[in-house]
Amino acid sequence: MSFYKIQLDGFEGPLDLLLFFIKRDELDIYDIPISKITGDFMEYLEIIKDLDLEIAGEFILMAATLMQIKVKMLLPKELDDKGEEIDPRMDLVNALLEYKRYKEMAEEFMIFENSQQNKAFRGYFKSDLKEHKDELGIILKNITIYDLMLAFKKALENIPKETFHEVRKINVTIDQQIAYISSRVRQGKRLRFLELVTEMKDKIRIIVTFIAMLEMIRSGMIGLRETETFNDFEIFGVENG
Amino acid sequence: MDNTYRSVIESLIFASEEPLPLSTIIKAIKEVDGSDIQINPEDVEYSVEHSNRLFEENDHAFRIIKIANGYVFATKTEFANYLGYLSAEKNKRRLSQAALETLAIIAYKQPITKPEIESIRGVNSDYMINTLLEKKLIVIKGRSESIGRPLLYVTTDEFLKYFGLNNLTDLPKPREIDEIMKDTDFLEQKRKIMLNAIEEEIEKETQGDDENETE
Amino acid sequence: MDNTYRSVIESLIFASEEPLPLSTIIKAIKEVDGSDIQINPEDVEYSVEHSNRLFEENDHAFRIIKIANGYVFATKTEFANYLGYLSAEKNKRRLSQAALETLAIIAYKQPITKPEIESIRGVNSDYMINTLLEKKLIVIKGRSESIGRPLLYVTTDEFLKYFGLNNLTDLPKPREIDEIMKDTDFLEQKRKIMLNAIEEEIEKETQGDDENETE
Repeated sequence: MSFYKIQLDGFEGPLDLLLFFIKRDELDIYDIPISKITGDFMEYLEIIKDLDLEIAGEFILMAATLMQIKVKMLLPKELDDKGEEIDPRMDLVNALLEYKRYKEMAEEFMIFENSQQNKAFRGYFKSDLKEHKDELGIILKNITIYDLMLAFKKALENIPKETFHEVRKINVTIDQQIAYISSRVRQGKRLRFLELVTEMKDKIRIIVTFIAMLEMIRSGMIGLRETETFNDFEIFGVENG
Repeated sequence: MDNTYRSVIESLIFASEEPLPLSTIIKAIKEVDGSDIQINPEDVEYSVEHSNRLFEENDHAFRIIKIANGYVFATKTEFANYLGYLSAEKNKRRLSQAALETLAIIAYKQPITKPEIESIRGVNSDYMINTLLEKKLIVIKGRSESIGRPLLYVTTDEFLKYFGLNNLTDLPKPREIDEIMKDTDFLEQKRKIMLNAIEEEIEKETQGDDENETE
Repeated sequence: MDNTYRSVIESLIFASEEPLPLSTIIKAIKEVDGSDIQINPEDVEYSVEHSNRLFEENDHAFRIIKIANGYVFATKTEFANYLGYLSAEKNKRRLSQAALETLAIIAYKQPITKPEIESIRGVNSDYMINTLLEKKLIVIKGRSESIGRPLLYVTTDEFLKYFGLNNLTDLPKPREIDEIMKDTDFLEQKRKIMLNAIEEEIEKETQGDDENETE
C-alpha cells in the first residue's frame, strides 16, 4: 500500500493519471491498449466528477480524447503524406512523453532545491554598511510587473465603493441538463452532441452537459452512435430507460 | 569541547539574522547532538578566538566580533572605502508601496489627472507624483479638458524599459490580472481533495487485490 | 594583480547581500584606486579560488560560491541540521511537485505563454503561475505574437539563486523524447537514487555522531 502512496505523491492532472496507469500495468507507451486505459480512466472520472466540476473538466476533456481515439482505432486508418497509416494514439503518446520529460526535470530541480536549502547565506549585514536614508535615492529594485499589477488591483479594490464588479453566477446543474437532454431526445430528431453544445456559451455549461450525458449513458437512459464526423456522435433515447 | 565544533559555531554565527547569543549557540549544538554533550561558554569563546586567529593569519577580510546581544561577523574597517561603493547602491531605497500604487494607477489609466488619481487612492498624492516625476517614470503630457484644466500624466519610455515592455499594450490587462490572481487557493484545495480521493480509491483497490489473493 | 586585492575582493563579496557580479567587483576597486589599476576578470577568479583554498585548509564553515551570475558566501551543506535550529520553519518551505513541474517547463521553454504551459501539463495553471510570480521565480516579459497576444513568462535571477545555479546554461539537459521511451522506469530510478542519497546522508550523520564520540 505504501508503494502506491509514494507513487501518487505529487500526482497532478489527467496526463499524470495516464502515466500512472501505464506504469502500474507496465504498458508499452507506444502501444497503449486504448480500450483498457479508457475504462480505467472512466472509473476514476466517476470519483472525480462528484467532487468538483471545474477540475473534472480537465479530466473530462481527456476522457473525450480517449473515447475519440477509441473510435478512430476501429475505423480505417488515415494515411499521412507518405501513404503510411497514422496511429490515432500518436498525439496522445507525444503529449505523454513531453509531459513526462518535464516531470523528470522537476525531480532534478528538487535535488538542486534540496542541496541549496542545506546551504545558508550570511544573515546579518548591519555590521558592515552604514545606512543613511536618502530620499532621492529611490530606485525600482526588485519590482516586477507582477508587483505593479498587484498594486493596481489593490488600488481598485480600495476605491470608495462606487464601482461594482458584476458577478455572474452560472446556474446549471447536472439534473437540469439531464432533463434538457431528455427533452431534446424526446423531440425525436437526430440529436448530435456538437449541435447540442454549440448553442452553449459557457464552458462550464458544456462540461456539465457532458457529465449529464455520461450519467444518462450509465443509467441506460440514452445511447451513443458514431457519426460520419469523427469528433461527433449521435445521442438517441433508450425506451423505458 | 571537541575542536570540530569550531566550524559549527562559525556556521551558526554566519547564518544568524540577529547577533547570536552565546547561550543560543550552546542550545543549538545540544539540540542536535544531545544534551549530554559537554560544551560550556568558555569553549565557545575559545573557539571564536581560534577562528579569529586563523582569519588574521590568512589575511581574511572579516572577523567575528561581540556586540551587545551576541556574536556577529563584520568586515574589517580598513575596507570601508571599497564597501562605500556597495553602500551607495544599497541606500537607494525601494519604491514605496504608495509610490508603486500611484505608478500602477497612472500606467493603467493614462493619461490621467491628479484629481482622478486621488479619487482612486483616496489620499493626497502630490508627493508621490513628484517622486515619480523626479525618477522620470512619469511625465506631464498636456492638460485635460475638464474644469480647471488639470495636468495629465503618462508613463515614460524609462518606465517601459524597466519593466521590459515594448509598448503600453504589453502591460497585462485587468482581465489577465484577474485570471492569474483569481481565488485559486480554493481551486487548489479542491484539487487536493480530489487527488486524495483517487489515492484512497487506488489503495482500496489494491487492498482488494491482496485480499483476493489470500482467499 | 597585487595579491593584496584578495582580501578587498573578499570584503566586497562578504558585505554584499546579493550575489555580486564580477564586473561590480572590478568597478568598485577602480572607483577607489583609480581606473588605471590593472585588474581583470581572471585576477578576480584566481583570487576567489585562493580564498576558497584557505577556507578549505583551515576548516572554515563557508565558501565563496558562484550563483545567479555573481559571487556569494554560503555555508557548506554539512551544517544544515545545526542551522535548522535557528530557523526551523524557514528551512521547510519547499516548492510543491506541481510548482516544480510548471517551473521546469518555463525554465526550458522560456519565453513561454500560459496556453503553452497548460497544453504540456494538461491542467489549468493559473494558480501555479501566480505562486511562481509571487515568489519572484518567474516574471512577465512582454507578449507573444500569437493569436490573442498572450503574456510571456521567463525565469529570474531569484530562480537561479533558489536552485544554486550560476546561469541558465547550468540547467541539466532534458532527455530527448526517444530516450525517455527507451527506459520508462527512468523516473523510478531517479527517485530511488534520491532516496538512497537521503538514506546515506542520514547514515553518515549517525556515523558522524559515532565518530565524534570515539574521537
